Amino acid sequence: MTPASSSVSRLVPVAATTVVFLLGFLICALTFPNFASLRVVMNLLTDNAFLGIVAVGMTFVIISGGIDLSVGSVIGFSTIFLALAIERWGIPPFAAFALLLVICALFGAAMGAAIEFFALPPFIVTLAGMFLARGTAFLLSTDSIPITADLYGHLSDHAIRLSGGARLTVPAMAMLAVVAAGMVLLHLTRFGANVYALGGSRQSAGLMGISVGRTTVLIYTLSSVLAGLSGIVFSLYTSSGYSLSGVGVELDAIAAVVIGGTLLSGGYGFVFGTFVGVLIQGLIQTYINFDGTLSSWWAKIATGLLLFGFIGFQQFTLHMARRPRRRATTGSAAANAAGAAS
Amino acid sequence: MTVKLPRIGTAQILALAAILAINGFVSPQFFDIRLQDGRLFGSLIDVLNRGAPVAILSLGMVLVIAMRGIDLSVGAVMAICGAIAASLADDHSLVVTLAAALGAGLACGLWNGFLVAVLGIQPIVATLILMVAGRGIAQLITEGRIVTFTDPGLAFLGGGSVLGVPTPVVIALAMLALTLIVVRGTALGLMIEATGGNPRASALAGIGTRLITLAVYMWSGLCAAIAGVVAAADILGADANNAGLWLELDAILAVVIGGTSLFGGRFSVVLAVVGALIIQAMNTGILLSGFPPEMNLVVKAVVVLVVLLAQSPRLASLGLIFSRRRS
Amino acid sequence: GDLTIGFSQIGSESGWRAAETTVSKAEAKKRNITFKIADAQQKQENQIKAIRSFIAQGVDAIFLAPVVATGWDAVLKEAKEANIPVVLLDRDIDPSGKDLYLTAVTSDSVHEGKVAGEWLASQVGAKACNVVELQGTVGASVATNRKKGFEDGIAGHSNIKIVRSQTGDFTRAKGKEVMESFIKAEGGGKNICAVYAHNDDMMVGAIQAMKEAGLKPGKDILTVSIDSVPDIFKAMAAGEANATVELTPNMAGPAFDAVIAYKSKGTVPPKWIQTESKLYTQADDPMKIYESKKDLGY
Amino acid sequence: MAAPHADQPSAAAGSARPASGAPLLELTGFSKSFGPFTALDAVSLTLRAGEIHALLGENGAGKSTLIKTMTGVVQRDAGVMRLEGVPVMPRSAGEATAAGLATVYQEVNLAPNLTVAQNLFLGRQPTFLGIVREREMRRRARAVLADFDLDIDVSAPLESYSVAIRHIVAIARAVDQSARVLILDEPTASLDAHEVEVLFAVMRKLAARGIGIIFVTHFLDQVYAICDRITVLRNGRLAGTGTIAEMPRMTLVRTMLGRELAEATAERHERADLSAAPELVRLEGFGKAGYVAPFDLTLRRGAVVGLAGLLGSGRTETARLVFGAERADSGSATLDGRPVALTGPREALTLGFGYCPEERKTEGIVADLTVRENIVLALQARRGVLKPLSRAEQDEIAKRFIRLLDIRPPDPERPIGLLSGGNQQKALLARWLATQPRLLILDEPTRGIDVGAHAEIIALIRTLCAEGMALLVVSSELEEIVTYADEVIVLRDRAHVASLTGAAITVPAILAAIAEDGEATANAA
Ligand SMILES: Nc1ncnc2c1ncn2[C@@H]1O[C@H](COP(=O)(O)OP(=O)(O)OP(=O)(O)O)[C@@H](O)[C@H]1O
Ligand SMILES: Nc1ncnc2c1ncn2[C@@H]1O[C@H](COP(=O)(O)OP(=O)(O)OP(=O)(O)O)[C@@H](O)[C@H]1O
Ligand SMILES: [Mg+2]
Ligand SMILES: [Mg+2]
Repeated sequence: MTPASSSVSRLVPVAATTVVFLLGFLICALTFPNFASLRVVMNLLTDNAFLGIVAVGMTFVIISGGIDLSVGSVIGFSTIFLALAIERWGIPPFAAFALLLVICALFGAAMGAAIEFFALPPFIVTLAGMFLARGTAFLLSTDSIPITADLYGHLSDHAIRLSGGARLTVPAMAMLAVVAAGMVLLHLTRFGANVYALGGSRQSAGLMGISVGRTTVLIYTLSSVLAGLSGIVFSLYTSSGYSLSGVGVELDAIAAVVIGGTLLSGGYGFVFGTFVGVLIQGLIQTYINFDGTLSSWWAKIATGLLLFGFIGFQQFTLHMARRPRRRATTGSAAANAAGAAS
Repeated sequence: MTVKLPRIGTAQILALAAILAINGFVSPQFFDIRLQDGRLFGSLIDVLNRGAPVAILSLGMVLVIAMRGIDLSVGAVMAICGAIAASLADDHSLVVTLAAALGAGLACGLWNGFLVAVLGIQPIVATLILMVAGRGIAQLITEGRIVTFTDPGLAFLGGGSVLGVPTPVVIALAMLALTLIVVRGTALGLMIEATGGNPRASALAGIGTRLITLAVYMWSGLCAAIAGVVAAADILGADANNAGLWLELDAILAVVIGGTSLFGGRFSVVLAVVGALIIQAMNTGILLSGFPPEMNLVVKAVVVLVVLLAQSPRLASLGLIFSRRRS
Repeated sequence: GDLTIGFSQIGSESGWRAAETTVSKAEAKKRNITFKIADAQQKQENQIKAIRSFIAQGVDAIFLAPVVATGWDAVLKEAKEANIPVVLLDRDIDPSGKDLYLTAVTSDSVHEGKVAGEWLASQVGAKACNVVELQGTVGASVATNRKKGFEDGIAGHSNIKIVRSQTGDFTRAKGKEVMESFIKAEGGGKNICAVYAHNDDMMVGAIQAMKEAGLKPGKDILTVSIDSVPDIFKAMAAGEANATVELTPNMAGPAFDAVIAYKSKGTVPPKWIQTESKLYTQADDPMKIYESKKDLGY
Repeated sequence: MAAPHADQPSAAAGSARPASGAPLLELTGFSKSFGPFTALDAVSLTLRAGEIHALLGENGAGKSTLIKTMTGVVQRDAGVMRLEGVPVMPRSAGEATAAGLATVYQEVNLAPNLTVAQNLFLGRQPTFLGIVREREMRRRARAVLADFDLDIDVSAPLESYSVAIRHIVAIARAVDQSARVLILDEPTASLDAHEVEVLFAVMRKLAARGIGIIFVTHFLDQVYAICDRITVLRNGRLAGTGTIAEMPRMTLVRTMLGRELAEATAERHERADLSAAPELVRLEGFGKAGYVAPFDLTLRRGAVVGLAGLLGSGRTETARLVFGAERADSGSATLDGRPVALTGPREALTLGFGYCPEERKTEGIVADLTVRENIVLALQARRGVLKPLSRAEQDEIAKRFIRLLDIRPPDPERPIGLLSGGNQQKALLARWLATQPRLLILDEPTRGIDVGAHAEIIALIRTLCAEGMALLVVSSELEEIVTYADEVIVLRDRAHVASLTGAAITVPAILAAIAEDGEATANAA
């Protein structure tokens, strides 16, 4: 692997994922009438907005070599907290949002601190966080509570209407904004570089003078804040709060991140890849919904097979993408030799 | 084969003892044991009996994790194998039933191992595929219903007892012994620890890392199959929708509480089982306590954190400093 | 006619749910309807996604078995804008969405709990009775309602007390495990007079736990549960269970009829088509009911 | 690796620099124990401004530990450090850098997944409104590396470069932090002669600016080439300190070892008569597209073949192909005249091959496992899973090799990651010797190994050779290769370009072969 091509090669997984997504979309469009419409594309954005937002946070966590299992529960906690705060305690929506994000930030910081200062594995700390957030949500209320505040009505009506009944909704816009901001933060700032460095090797990062503790705390804070934001979006999406919302979202988010080409062992990955990973998952579900003939179990099996298909194809693309490059180096070596001989 | 329990396992064993003591406190009859229809009966036995499936799962999971892998599919594999066992039990001999169920577990493990070792897919996603699809397969077998059986042979595996000890406990102990023999009686343990610790170095040292990866996932599949059969035998039916649901998290938690790092390397089979018992002792304690169920998860979170903090090397060294200061 | 109807089903978490799906499919076939089922795996977001893709596909009607009561306004509004009638099956939604759906074919889960409670009250008379309760999944609206209904049913009978209540997650295995510890916590089961379970599956597990503890369910300890799945009738036939409240799996039948009438003749159905919550006891020839139910896909 | 020291400037070069008398950095009473083991015992050191100060000692003497306790990476038990008279006590690498102590640790500590430029400026990237100015950073990175004669793509990830380049980047990073004290822990271990020269030039420049430099190395030539003063550690204690004039070579070695060095190193051994030596392995047209051009290679019992060349010339690649760690896509191999397929390490192991890789940390040790387990690993792999070595056998093997190679501390149950770098290297050598290989492939076997051990390893190579083992050795130390090789193959640009045998094996001849330009070789071929 020559250095010049390896800087390009880092983009290969993302490119592979994108190609896979486009191919998948094409296949769906050929299979079902009504599929290739702006409406379906916009639905894909709106319906997966909350997942996209948490997945961006998860990307940071995973690149730093960690994992955050608590995000699904944090979404559940957020929606019920907002419902209670707005409906029962009479807090104005924006104040409730702010308060929620502060709580989430503290929660994430606490998890990050536990991971760093007690040298505990992130998997377990965030698993405890998962229990804690969901448990607290139950304690707040086990009912599902509608949110009737005007703001919610406004926001859900406030969509950019496109042709064919398609709408670019507020959740979709929020996700696109988070993805863009995540790309800037991860790829263009010092903090982002530190996240990668931590994923490369915590020990080295420490020896290079990075404050490992501070960065870890910040990463988990970011993840929890984004999970809180995702909770806000979820509550907008459903105009209600429910302690059981967001169950299992952490696994979907992790899968999206990994499908997007991020290495679970840390150090490598892109926010954009995660975004495509989220779309791929959405596409699989849309496919199954459009088909509509699959029984509950066949739907699960099909999800698994499609997941395998995507990942297998991605692996294959990666493999193929690496091969021609070797030939290219040989080619240039031969050219050099020829040049030298003449 | 030496089992070095003291020193390394102190934190875990103390944690287990503490939780049992708390259980005894919230429920005074906790330590009562009597014989009921030739079977030991009591809350302490419940902890062992109910903890058996997760303990068996953790025997496979601990090896997978020691190899730097993870197996999210064990819950779904439990469901598949339970479904197979329950649907065959009444029309076939126990041997055929078990062979089919365990064979299916091995096949699932082989699939996972193939994805990880041959295709090079990251373990968490590779096994996520079977986690999602596997439950579907199990439901396909049962068509979504709870398939019941009456075969006394299979029922014995869940509700029977050997010398008064419930069969699931006996099976778990036998599997523990078998795992110890396989892992510590051969060089497999060393090779797993080496591969998990540094896969590249181990491959260069001539260890067949690919084959071992396959074997370890198959072992995990086998353990999941046994756990699935035990779970089905326990309720005399296969509940494909719920059998083993989220148990993969419990199994991973048990392994980590048992001191094995998720980054691979050193592992302890015995302590993973202790971890499973810690989790079950906590669950049973919650049930006995009479707290409203809304509290369950909060209590669980607190206990998990306390157990982990007790193990944290950082806290231990802090404790050392304090004790030094005092002296 | 050549109707296409999309059904957003909650999932396949229990035998009852599987039966509902099977029966719905059979009912659709009877009426020659193209029936598309999307399984949401217990997640509201998946149900919303499914409804949106039904709208995008332009189906003629949408059936929705809502996993939770709230949060449907936006997506139902979209359906309304697209002129697609929505029928709720099995569970109702929050009142604010009343004008967003055509009709709801549901049972009343508070009522179910109440029927169970009243049956127990009639059985024990003035005798003191300690009840242990196996709740459904924490937070599930059915669990909350069945708990509330039961409490209503025994209200005014101060001799009946719920002494322990834990969640058994609607599953057999958890029902068994929870019952095991209830037995131990309540003096080996001597202090328990009755078990109330939010569904039959948990009760089947609890019955096993009682038997293994050397107790006689149905005699030493009364049982009452909800759903009426086939296996509980088997237990009733064996004298190990006392009562169950039926929740019919055929919600789709009346719904199809309502949609067909609406589409062809413009008949607007009533807002609520309530299904019956019938109580069955050992006196109802349980074996016969078992036979009639066992092939419905439970 | 070091060019012949006759070519080096004389010792006077160092003392000619202005070294002011006032101490810049003063360490007193540094102590550190790991459990019962005392790694440092009341060590003191004085560094003057503008001085290059050698910190020397055997493997495991405590050099790296001293450095880590200075910078706060490892908490010291006792000791005071004064920088220009002011006590400083950094608690982390970051604080140390802020206080003015820039350090390159022994195991290159960079983020391999980041680009070269990011590595150089991590934590201090040029930013505009919080956004890293990528182009500016690359420009500066190129400028910084230009000082080191390195012209590479700074936007490529660091891991795509060889160990040597990584090391240079680490040094450049430290140097660029404009510290007052620069600490370099074995920076030259993986550099070739040219790069060492470049590094020395930079060090001299910095010293002239008044920066104090602490320099750890096992190459005594380098000490006399560039250093002003020396501090020697032995078993965690201060064994001596003085100017280079006060410590001539023999005194220095005696101080380090605490005994006389058996003077085996310098002499050449009789070269085997290659044609008489029985052939073990013959490779024909062996190669892999884009990796190493096809080559022929014959390895004979009792003969050492050395591979020489610049960094990146394809020596490691050749070694990996022979072992099967990388699969050849052309050519054939025979062992004892019979055709064999070199398809992977496992096959190589069964054929009786052994391979000590160059990258100790990532490809060699399993850090969590004990020294014993690391030593028996390859032997156990060859026996197979079902035939475990009993604990007694393992203990015996471990003890034998710990004694034979003088691995320190001689505790087989210590996790190997806690050993000093040189001792890890010895344990790896033991891993392969335990398998009694017929062909042993060593990639940089003496890297990071102290003088005493160095001599021992070379002696060992000769013994193995005399016992009939075939050896293929990659080494950057030409002088060393000359002492034991029976044939030297020179590589350039991933192709074998020359082969020297018999009397032709001399350092100048090898250098000439390495330096020959492409045209000359083309003509020769
Ligand atoms: N974290 C640790 N725990 C226990 N022992 C340690 C630890 N770190 C170092 N040691 C021990 O301290 C001693 C000194 O090690 P150090 O790395 O300082 O040696 P060194 O002089 O740098 O050797 P080398 O030339 O081989 O790099 C060694 O015996 C090593 O095993
Ligand atoms: N000067 C250089 N410029 C750019 N890339 C280089 C340079 N030197 C080495 N490399 C890269 O480093 C990689 C690793 O080289 P490698 O270390 O395997 O070679 P080698 O011949 O074994 O040298 P050594 O053993 O001395 O390090 C090669 O892929 C090569 O592309
Ligand atoms: Mg050192
Ligand atoms: Mg090399």
